[in-house]
Amino acid sequence: MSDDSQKSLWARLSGGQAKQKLLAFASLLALILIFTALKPDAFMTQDNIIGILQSTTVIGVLAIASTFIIITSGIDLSVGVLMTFCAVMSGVFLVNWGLPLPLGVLGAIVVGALTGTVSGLAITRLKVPPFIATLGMMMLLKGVSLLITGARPIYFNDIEGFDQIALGSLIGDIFPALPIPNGVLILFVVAAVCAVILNRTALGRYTFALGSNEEAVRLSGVDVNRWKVIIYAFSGGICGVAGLLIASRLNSAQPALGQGYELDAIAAVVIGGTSLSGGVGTILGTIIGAFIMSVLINGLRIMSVAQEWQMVLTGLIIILAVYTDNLRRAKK
Amino acid sequence: MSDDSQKSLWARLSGGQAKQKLLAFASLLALILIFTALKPDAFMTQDNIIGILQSTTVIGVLAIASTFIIITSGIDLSVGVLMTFCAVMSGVFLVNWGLPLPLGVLGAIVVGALTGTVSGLAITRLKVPPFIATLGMMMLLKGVSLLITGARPIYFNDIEGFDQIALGSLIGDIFPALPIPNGVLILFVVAAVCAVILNRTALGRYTFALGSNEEAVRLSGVDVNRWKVIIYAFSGGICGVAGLLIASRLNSAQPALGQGYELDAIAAVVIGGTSLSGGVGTILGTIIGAFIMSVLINGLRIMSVAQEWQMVLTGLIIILAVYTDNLRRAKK
Amino acid sequence: MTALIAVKNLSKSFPGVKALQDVQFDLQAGEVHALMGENGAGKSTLMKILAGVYTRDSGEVLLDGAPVEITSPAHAQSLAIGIIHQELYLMQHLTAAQNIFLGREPKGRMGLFLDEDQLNRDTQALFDRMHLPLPPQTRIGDLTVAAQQMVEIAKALSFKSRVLIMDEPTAALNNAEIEELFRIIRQLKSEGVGIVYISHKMDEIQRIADRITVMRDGRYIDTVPAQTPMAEIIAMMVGRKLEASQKTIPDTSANEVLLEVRGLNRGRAIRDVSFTVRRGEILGFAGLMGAGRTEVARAVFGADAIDSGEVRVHGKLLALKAPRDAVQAGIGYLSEDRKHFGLATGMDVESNITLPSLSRWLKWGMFLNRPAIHTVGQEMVDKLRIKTPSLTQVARLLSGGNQQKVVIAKWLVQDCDVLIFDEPTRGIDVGAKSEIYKLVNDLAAQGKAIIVISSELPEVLHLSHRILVMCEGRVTGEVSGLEATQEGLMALATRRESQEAVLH
Amino acid sequence: QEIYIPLISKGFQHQFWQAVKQGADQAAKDYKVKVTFEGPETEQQVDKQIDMLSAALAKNPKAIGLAALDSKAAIPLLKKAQAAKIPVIAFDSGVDSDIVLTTAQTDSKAAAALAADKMAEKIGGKGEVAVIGHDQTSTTGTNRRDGFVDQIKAKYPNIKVVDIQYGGGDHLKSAEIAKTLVQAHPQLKGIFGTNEGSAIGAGKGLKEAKKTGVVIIGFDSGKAQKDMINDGTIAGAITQNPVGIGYKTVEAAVKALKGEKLPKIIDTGFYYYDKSNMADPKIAAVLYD
Ligand SMILES: Nc1ncnc2c1ncn2[C@@H]1O[C@H](COP(=O)(O)OP(=O)(O)OP(=O)(O)O)[C@@H](O)[C@H]1O
Ligand SMILES: Nc1ncnc2c1ncn2[C@@H]1O[C@H](COP(=O)(O)OP(=O)(O)OP(=O)(O)O)[C@@H](O)[C@H]1O
Ligand SMILES: [Mg+2]
Ligand SMILES: [Mg+2]
Repeated sequence: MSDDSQKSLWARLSGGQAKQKLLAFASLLALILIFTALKPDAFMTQDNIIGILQSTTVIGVLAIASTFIIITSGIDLSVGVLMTFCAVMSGVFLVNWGLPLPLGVLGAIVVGALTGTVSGLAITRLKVPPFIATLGMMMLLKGVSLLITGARPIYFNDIEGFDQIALGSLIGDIFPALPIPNGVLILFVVAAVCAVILNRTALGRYTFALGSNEEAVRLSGVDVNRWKVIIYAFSGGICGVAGLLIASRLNSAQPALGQGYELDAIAAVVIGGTSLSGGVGTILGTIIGAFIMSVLINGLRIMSVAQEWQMVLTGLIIILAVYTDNLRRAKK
Repeated sequence: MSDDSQKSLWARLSGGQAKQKLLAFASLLALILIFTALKPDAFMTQDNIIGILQSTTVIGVLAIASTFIIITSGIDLSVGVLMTFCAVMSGVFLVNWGLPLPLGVLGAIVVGALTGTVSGLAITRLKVPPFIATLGMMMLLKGVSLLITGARPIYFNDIEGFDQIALGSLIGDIFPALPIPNGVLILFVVAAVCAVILNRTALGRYTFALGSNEEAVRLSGVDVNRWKVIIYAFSGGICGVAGLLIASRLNSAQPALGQGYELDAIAAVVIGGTSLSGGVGTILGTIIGAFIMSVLINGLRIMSVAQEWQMVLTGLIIILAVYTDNLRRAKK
Repeated sequence: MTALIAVKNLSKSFPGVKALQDVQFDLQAGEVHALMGENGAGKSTLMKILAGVYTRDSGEVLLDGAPVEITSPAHAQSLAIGIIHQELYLMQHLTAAQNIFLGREPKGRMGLFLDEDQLNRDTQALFDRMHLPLPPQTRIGDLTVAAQQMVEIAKALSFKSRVLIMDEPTAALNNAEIEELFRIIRQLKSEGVGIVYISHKMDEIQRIADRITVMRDGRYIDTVPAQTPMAEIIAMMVGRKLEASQKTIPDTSANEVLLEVRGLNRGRAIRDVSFTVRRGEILGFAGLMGAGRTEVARAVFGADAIDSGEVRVHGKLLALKAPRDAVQAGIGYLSEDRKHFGLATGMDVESNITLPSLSRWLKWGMFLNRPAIHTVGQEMVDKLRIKTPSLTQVARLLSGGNQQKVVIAKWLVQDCDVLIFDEPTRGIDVGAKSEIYKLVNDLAAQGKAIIVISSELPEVLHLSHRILVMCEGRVTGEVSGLEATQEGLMALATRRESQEAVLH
Repeated sequence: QEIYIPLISKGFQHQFWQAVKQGADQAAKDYKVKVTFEGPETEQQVDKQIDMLSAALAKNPKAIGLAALDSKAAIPLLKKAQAAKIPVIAFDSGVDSDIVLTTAQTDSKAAAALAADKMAEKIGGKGEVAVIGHDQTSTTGTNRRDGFVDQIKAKYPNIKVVDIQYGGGDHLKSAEIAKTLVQAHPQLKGIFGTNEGSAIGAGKGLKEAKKTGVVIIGFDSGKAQKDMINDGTIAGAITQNPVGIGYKTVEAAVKALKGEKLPKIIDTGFYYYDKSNMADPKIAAVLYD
């Protein structure tokens, strides 16, 4: 019985593939060990670890948003630009309109959800494939962000407490020895909430079902279009959180930022064991995938590897990470 | 009988979906008419038309390369960067090694094919999904191009005739009133050859078959892996042609260029009616799709539409183009 | 008495196909109404209209005598119309329980979270009622086709429908499971449920049906009582008389051994399987669902990696790394799951037919010889009477039975020495079935070695010269085709090592 | 122990940044220190630059050079550097903070204003001109654009800036833009290309369109641009002193470590060059291939 309940704890965390995730975790550990061995004094310092955590927040949250979409066997190329759009809109709410902070935060998330809804409607009503619908949205949102801001960043300097969203440290206030920034906390809270939603709610169930066999879902009498829109809206809302994180971190909304982030996010998701053909995936895996990416990049920088070689190695390691993930699966 | 042979001419050109393609052609015409009406003196001039043709060459050739991959239900995110890599390698062959022009041209295409082979092997042997394999290749090749060139362009100034590949005009030499650049000629020759290969050869047949049901093809005794590698190699070779075109046009190999071109190419392919889920597609459609994109961008520029609005409109039109394509299909 | 559900003058066309023309049909409460007709007669189309999958072009649908417009599967469910589709529509990555209750998940506290325990309990209760020894948490992807079919049936039952449509529910089932299904059907009948039963298996129809409606080429032919002699019904279906073929078993003992399999092992699914097939011989494989027959066929064909064993064709050892090796050695394999493994569903009929043999239809090793492809495609369409508007019709749009014929055609064209037919007549109508039997016999007479895997014992008995019986991955017996009886085969098929049933 | 000074730039793939790197490497050799040079792939990736800065700080550097993409975003990390007593030298563009000891930079607005003056001179003080920008959000991109446009507005009422389009510094895109510019504005007299790729693209585009009589003023150098200036496609260009920027940055860092006092700004200067003065040793020294 105790064995059983332990299993279910793991299952809860990992969506029932505990062993595989443990192994994915192992490759993350391996990376960390290698870099620690090569540059002990620079890599394994508190500052650098916090730096790694911090640098994973935005991509991590975007990757979580993408995980839902990818499990439905869709894809969202607009997440990076949507994040920026939400950041810009929070700037509009807080700086231009002078709304109070909580409203601005809420507003950014709502904007994300609404934009996600639009993508979802384009996919379900206009029957445009997700790749194209979100590619179109990517271009469109980039233009809109630039239009809204007049291609100039919006600065949050006068918004009391805005930079604390990502940079403050609630944990550090309580345990001064652990100055973990709030952004990292937010990443893990979003991850935990999303893991529960994915595995324990109807939304999560339909996410998997849609990715597994959409026609079967339709024939089961489920309103496929409605749920798809909801999933894209939900994912958009998470992009809103990412927008707040990056805006708070930079204390500004940079209207031209964000393109290209979707590829990093998707890479993290796939490295984390979520299948691009849908039906399979976990949030824990995605988080591990995001950390594999950021540890890799940080480690290469710490070792002062030339930037060209960083690109070559990142490319290689993305391929190899997914390859070893396949190996693990095959062995199972 | 004559009716029948006419039908088969269309079928030959369009892969049996003559009507649909005619309609896709109609939306291209509509765009052209709109811009002509709005800016008759600037849009419908010989110079501008040649400009549009010229600006479609590189994306058009890349889109043809992508068409094969997308019909197999794969995707290739590396086409843009691969084009650059081939351009760089032709620089190495011609400028650094001083090989004769034909060898350099051939070399670039062979390099493209070899790199395509590597992607194909990553996909078939390592079982990495195409999205990830080519994403990895994209990063890797970008790094390699920068390493090879030392992040500096290679100039072809001393290579007699190199700029004639894209910029000279064989047609113009014969009919001075029609100074159509060779690049455009090459685009159409590549398109014609590829249309024949897609519809009339075993390679084309397997391209469709793989996209339709890979497992069924494997169980038919076809060496699926081998054909996939061949298709990626073939597509890579076409990227080599694109690399030559861009290098010739710029008279230099720019190592940092190319990323982002893959999305334009994919958009053109999908606007042209090729399905991202595989099994369906035509070269003629892709060419029309590429022209829709370039006419749109050219027209907006001619009308001095602000860049932000260009982005918004392009995004919208990509979505709408695919939507109307769906409508057409549904009506059929 | 007003009918539970009735249709009048119903018509439906697809591009290039008039699937239904002026069809009528009615179903009373508490009856089993069989719907019969050749492949492509329009049975599934009619039922899909009732289930809200397709919308009709014209005509009327009456529910309890009142006209209704059934707009979606969800709407059909709300009208208490349930359907078991001919093709399996299941989510491979979800568990059996999750599949069955998709869209109707029990919610726990606060109505926010799913109550997974309740879900599994409900499913277990359902399975218990069906005597189905399957854990509710099993992933569908890990089940055999037969077990998946049982899950589909469970799902349809879970709706507590007043109208229950069963479109070839037994195509993948063995006798024991069919018995179970019939028990359930009788029970539902007594509860006043009206059941539409579609099957190509005549004996089932006679046992379970009350009335029979026959369709042909999208038209309504007649509705008759179930007591009507089968020959008459078949004549209505096919529009002609069928000649019953006589079984003769040629002596092939002196012929060359074409296929020899020695000591084949693959995990628990195949354990030390050896057999030979001679030129001109038809070897039958009998067994219960999950016995491992498909596994053996796939292993011999190189589709799955094996742990150990040897396969020889013409005495030559095969490398068997991929199906290609087997095909080149002259083996053809007709999969039991045509949708996933048999057809390139997005390609047209002639492309599918020439897929394995494509290299034969090339000029200069590269260019397609289109006229030749066309000719051979037409030949096959004529020979197997494949019902298709043209050779360039997309395979996905053919009816199930005609798809199966396309798969057969592609191996006939390839001209193999050894042909493995895995459930060759699954979903095939009586007319076509007898044609396929004739074909199998002809192929054997031409000197091919043939393996027939079938879950229909009469089929195995009718076709085979020699029968191997499998249970739990082992060969449990071999009987000559003349001596074999259904009872004898069943005894061998249930000779288990352990008492535990291996279902997944 | 070796003195390590990381330089975080705004980019690394462009010729300009490679030239800065070259200057930095030279200074590193001269002063016997170790430098590394890295920057994000595009000038929009503010947060990636912050990550780079964070990793650089983890390497226990003795000093840091920074070309901030957004001067405010880097401040929290710069404060950390200040607390650790790591001197920070800004280059290319400044940081709004007194944490940085000095800034080695070009005055982009003034440089672009000079381009405007030269343009006005070449087209005779009146007519239509257009700008092909390389970026619509980064400081250099906007400063060069605004410096040019403002100068035209302020000093040349008869010149009209009819269009501003952005090619992202991509040669091909800039060439397409140039071609459509001359289509859309047949009266166009001049084009200002705000960086190397934009200028070369403008030249390419006009060559392909066989359009003559349009004056192109470029920015920065590079072999292709120099060739085009030589053959008259481009009238002339503004050059900064990227090698000097790199050199001065490292030099300033070394001086700061020795405790020397530094000026607030190290202006590395800019020059207008054309066919006539390209061989001038003072100019030739700041041009790169
Ligand atoms: N979605 C579709 N598009 C085009 N044609 C279709 C479609 N579905 C069915 N058809 C055609 O309609 C006809 C009737 O098909 P249907 O599936 O109803 O036959 P059936 O009687 O169920 O046959 P079987 O016994 O083989 O299952 C066939 O000719 C088939 O090819
Ligand atoms: N995809 C699969 N994944 C896991 N196990 C499988 C899979 N397919 C079959 N099996 C298992 O392999 C064994 C043999 O199944 P197989 O399908 O070969 O039986 P069969 O005799 O052909 O029965 P059927 O009538 O169902 O086709 C069974 O234990 C089955 O559960
Ligand atoms: Mg049917
Ligand atoms: Mg089987």
